[in-house]
Amino acid sequence: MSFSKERLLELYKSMVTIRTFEETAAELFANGEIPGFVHLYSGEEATAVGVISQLEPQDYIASTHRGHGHLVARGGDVALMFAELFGRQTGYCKGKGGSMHIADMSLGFLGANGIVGAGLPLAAGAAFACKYQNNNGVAVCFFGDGASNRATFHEALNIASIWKLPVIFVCENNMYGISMSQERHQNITDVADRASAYGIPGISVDGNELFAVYEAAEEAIRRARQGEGPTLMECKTYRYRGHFEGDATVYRCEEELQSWKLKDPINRVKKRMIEMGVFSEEENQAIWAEVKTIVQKGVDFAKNSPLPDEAELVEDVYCD
Amino acid sequence: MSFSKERLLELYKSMVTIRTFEETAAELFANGEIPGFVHLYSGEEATAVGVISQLEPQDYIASTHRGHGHLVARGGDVALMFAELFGRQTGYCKGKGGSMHIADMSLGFLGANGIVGAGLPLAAGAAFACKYQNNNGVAVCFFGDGASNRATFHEALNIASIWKLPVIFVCENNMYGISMSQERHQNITDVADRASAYGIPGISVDGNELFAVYEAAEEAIRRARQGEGPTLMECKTYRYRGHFEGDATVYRCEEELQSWKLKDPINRVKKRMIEMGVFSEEENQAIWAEVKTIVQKGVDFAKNSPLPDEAELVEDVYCD
Amino acid sequence: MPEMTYSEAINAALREEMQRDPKVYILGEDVGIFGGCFGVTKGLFEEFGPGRVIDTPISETAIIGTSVGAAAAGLRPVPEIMFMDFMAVCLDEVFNQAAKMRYMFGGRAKIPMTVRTVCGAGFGAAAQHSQSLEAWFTHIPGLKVVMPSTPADAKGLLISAIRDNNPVMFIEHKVLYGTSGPVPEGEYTIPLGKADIKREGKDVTIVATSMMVHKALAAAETLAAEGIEVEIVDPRTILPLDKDTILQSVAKTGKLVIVEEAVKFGGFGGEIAAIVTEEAFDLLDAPIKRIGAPFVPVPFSPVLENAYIPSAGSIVNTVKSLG
Amino acid sequence: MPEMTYSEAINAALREEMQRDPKVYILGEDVGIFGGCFGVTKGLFEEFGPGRVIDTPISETAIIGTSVGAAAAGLRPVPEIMFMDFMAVCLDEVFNQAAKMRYMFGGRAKIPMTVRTVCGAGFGAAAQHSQSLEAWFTHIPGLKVVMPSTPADAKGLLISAIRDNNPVMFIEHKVLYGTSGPVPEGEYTIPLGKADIKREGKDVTIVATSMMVHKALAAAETLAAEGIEVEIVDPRTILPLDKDTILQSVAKTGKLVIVEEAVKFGGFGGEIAAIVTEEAFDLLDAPIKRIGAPFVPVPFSPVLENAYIPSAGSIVNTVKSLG
Ligand SMILES: Cc1ncc(C[n+]2csc(CCOP(=O)(O)OP(=O)(O)O)c2C)c(N)n1
Ligand SMILES: Cc1ncc(C[n+]2csc(CCOP(=O)(O)OP(=O)(O)O)c2C)c(N)n1
Ligand SMILES: [Mg+2]
Ligand SMILES: [Mg+2]
Repeated sequence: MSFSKERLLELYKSMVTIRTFEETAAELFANGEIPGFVHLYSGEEATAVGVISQLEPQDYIASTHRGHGHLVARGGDVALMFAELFGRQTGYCKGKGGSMHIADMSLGFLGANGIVGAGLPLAAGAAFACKYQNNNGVAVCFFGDGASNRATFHEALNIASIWKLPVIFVCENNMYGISMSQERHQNITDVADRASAYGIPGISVDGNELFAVYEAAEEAIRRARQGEGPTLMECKTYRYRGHFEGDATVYRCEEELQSWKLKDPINRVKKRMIEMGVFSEEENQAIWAEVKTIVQKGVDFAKNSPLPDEAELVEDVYCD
Repeated sequence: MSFSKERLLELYKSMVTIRTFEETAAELFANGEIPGFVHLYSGEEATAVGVISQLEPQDYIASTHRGHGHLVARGGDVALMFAELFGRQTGYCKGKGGSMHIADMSLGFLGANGIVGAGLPLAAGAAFACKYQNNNGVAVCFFGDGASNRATFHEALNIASIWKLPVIFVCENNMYGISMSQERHQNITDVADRASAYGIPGISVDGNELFAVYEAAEEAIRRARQGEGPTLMECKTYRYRGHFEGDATVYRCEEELQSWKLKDPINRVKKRMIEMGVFSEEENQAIWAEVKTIVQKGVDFAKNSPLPDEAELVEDVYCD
Repeated sequence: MPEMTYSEAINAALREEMQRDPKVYILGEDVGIFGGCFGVTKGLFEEFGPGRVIDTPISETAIIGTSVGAAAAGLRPVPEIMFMDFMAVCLDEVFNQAAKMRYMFGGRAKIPMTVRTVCGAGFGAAAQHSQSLEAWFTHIPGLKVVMPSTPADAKGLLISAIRDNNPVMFIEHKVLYGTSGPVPEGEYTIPLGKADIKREGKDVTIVATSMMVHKALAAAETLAAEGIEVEIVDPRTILPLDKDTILQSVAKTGKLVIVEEAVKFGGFGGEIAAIVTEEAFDLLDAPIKRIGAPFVPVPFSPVLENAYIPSAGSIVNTVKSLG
Repeated sequence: MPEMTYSEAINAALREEMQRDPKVYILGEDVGIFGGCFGVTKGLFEEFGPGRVIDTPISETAIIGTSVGAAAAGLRPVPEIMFMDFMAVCLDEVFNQAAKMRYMFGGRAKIPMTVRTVCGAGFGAAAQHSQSLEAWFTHIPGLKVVMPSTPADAKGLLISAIRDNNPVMFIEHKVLYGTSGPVPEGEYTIPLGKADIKREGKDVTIVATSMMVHKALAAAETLAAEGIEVEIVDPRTILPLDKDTILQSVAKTGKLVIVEEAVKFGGFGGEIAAIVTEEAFDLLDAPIKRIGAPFVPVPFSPVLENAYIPSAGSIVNTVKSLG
């Protein structure tokens, strides 16, 4: 793991873009400009970027209800994302999906998903397709600590193991499934320990430390590409915002949140990069400003986009 | 674990009854006298008896498609069982359930089940009821190696663990789910190893050795009754007959079957009992003969019982 | 009568039944300290504690499966499935286990479980959080299916459901949670299987369920102004279905419009239409019309979602088209 | 034309499509070395090997879930679910994922997956192995639903289903597996969404599906002897439904009887009845009658099971009751 300056800046910028996207979405939601449910990713950026930045074009990603960060990390277009959040015709899904269903098949992004845990077998299936076609592709599935108690987790990991599929199961353990803390929802500390039930490797890393995530993902992806089968990888992290926008988070305390903010994934990378002399504080500011402009442009694009036409309601159900 | 002579004879007789019941059912099925699907338990008797013989009246059992042995071990009435297999009005379920759904709520027997793995959450629920009512009851769930790959296994074990339920999950690992051998359907050797994924104890025993099963179950039941929570207990065993009657077992070889017959659970107990001087070979023969008579009486009862009346078709759907 | 919201009425029913019968408990995702995703169970955790108001992991199969087992063993569980769309992950437990155990066991089991869940569009919650899937459940012998449209009905029906000895699907509508209405004081129940005439009229019968009762009431106002008096029948319980009340109304009006929020094709409205055609063909002066959602998943964008949900306007037009 | 069993016809369709298109593969419990629980996939493992005829663990959620993912990634999976009754353990993958992905993603995905499964009573297999649940699937936009009644239809429809770019539920009937019929030589397809007139007649239209087509044919013989000529319409695909063929037949006969093996209440027959009432009310000379199973789970005992399954006799009586 050694990075060029360009590479480091790229990773950093990706994280900054996620944070900026999410905080902007939060404001827009609070202003009543975004309808429906929005689940934001602020605080978990190192996980998405640490894993996804290593994928190749032929690879697949299955995401979650908290999916914006994954798509941004995959190079998704923030303008099309905002347009989707706004329910516009120009959005990723023509306004039909919204935040919970944003997808970009051209990026191998199999969609955010409104059903917790649904992505695990989907990702295993995409990995199966890669293996079947022998195209050297891999699939990554993100899912939460809460999702690790769902049926799909068990069946997908077992089948991926016996089929030796090139898939990486990435548990984003942010310590809660809505209000339910991990210690209340399962009797183990590390979700990664469940790997042994399927005879596959499991690794638990600090999900707020970009390089730790990167390194673990690198090995998991290597294994997958070399035909060694799946890995269960757990990233311990924390969501800064409520479960969805509007959640008053009565189930957790301010101190806990603040203690995690001290471990902010973006700040940690920034500090390290300044120490390494990759950039100055000034250059850092410039990156945030640049990203802000891009995100703002995306918002403007969305706001200026037309709403879907009523006639579109009945289109796109079936394929010829 | 020390047994009185009476107790030993009781356990032995229970195993003999199961074997005799099953081999008789096989013949009846072959003669076309029993309709539908029948999944027989011959070869696995030590598991049912080793566990169930230790239960109290207030305890519950959730069984499987291969459920006759469990009900016999629980003291089920073989005449009512045969009547059910024959689809008679006098059967356990008035002929409405058949082999796959025999139940006896008065014995806490929550039914055989046609859905593989369905029993696990049911048993956890019954255990919850015991704990909720503080009545010192426990629940036992039997399920196969194949069932250990189902959704229900995962969700039930996790919830039983966090709720510290008095439930014993007994995996009857007979090395196959229909034609699918364990080494093809999962990447682990001992199903019991999955216990660690839920933070509960797991133990794997020789399921053809009555006393090994007994001892492990004793500890698991003790834990459950004392509020220490669930145990996953695996019994390695083998089914002598096809998956269902009519199965030509092309997926396994004669040598394998024969090697297991050398470890026959009934013979092993018999040998030990003769060694211990509990009974003589003659007394053993008398037991088989006595059981045969009881089973034959059950068959006669069934055959002489009336078929259900057509009017019964629409009864028993709702409860007042 | 005091006013209450639909959500408060459900909360009151849960509280009163839990006070009355120690065998009643509730469980589900975030029903405890969070008070429920829609706030419906607020305060119950504080009153009854973690032993009877139980936060579960995200394990719907275990939520329903353990409820079935506990009900078979004598308790009266009231599990909540946060959105009806998730029922598909625990349907085996509902329809192959709960619904059939009594019959399969020759009448020798009872499963007094009430599954509360939430249907309906109107929240911008898109395709996996907005469906109305009641038709599935009406096709399963052994279940009962309740869809209240008002706070008073919700309370009286939920109490009956909890006291019923059969598995009941109790389907709430997310848009109704905030709506208010009068609720009788003191203990009362509304029998399962008894329809309610929400408005009397002589010209056309409208059978409407859940949220659609309100759309029908709005349409009725418009139509009344034009001299058309519609009678609105709210079945409240769609399984068992009170077909007598529907047939009596059709006998009076000779015309029937059925309104459901679910996708029309394959919806429960078809069953009602078929029953009336079969049993009261000669009473009909016009074809039976059904109004329901178009044959598409629920779209996200509010403009599309609005076009998706059957409207009062479409009810008005349909009624008028009958001449 | 050569004779083939229904089972052989399905086997042939699978074989031919796998030979034609390397993207087609099959998976399911015991479909490989065992040849399928009903022997339908016999020989395919030997011909195509374990890479394309895949034995799975007992993990229906993973069977369908991986199929959906693989289909989204360009393959054409043909998963088998051993009994239709088990669909409830993997329904989320079918209806919230496969059926909705295209729409939710704004038309930017396709899921060419064909789920083969088996419905029907008649085997003494009791309540959890004998159901006909097709109505559920017809209510889900994005799916197609096929129910062949003859070997020739089974083959031609299965090939079309596999080549279709949408998720298809292909529902076989266990009692039909052993039945024989002529099957055209060479490659042929039968379009999804096109009904077939299985017998022409002028007096009464019978719409029947799957096994019930045969019961209707038997009834037709009896009725013909009494001078009543029934026309039997087999929709073959119930989603999309070829309503034109049904309406044309009703236009000719003025009378309609619908026969399904499923539980009548909430069944798909209600949808057909409702459509005809709505769109062809004036063509009807008599009430539409539906025949289906009573409102009970499928019983085990053959005497009860026989009474449960709609019979040719009941079809005869119902047709005659129309006068
Ligand atoms: C099957 C299913 N059950 C419940 C929900 C409701 N729900 C949405 S997100 C969520 C919590 C998910 O927790 P986790 O997997 O830890 O992800 P996180 O939200 O923490 O990122 C729940 C319960 C759902 N969408 N799908
Ligand atoms: C959910 C479900 N899937 C598949 C089946 C079909 N089936 C019945 S028994 C069986 C094998 C079960 O294997 P195992 O759990 O090991 O039990 P065993 O038969 O070996 O005792 C299968 C696949 C079923 N009944 N239910
Ligand atoms: Mg979480
Ligand atoms: Mg087994």
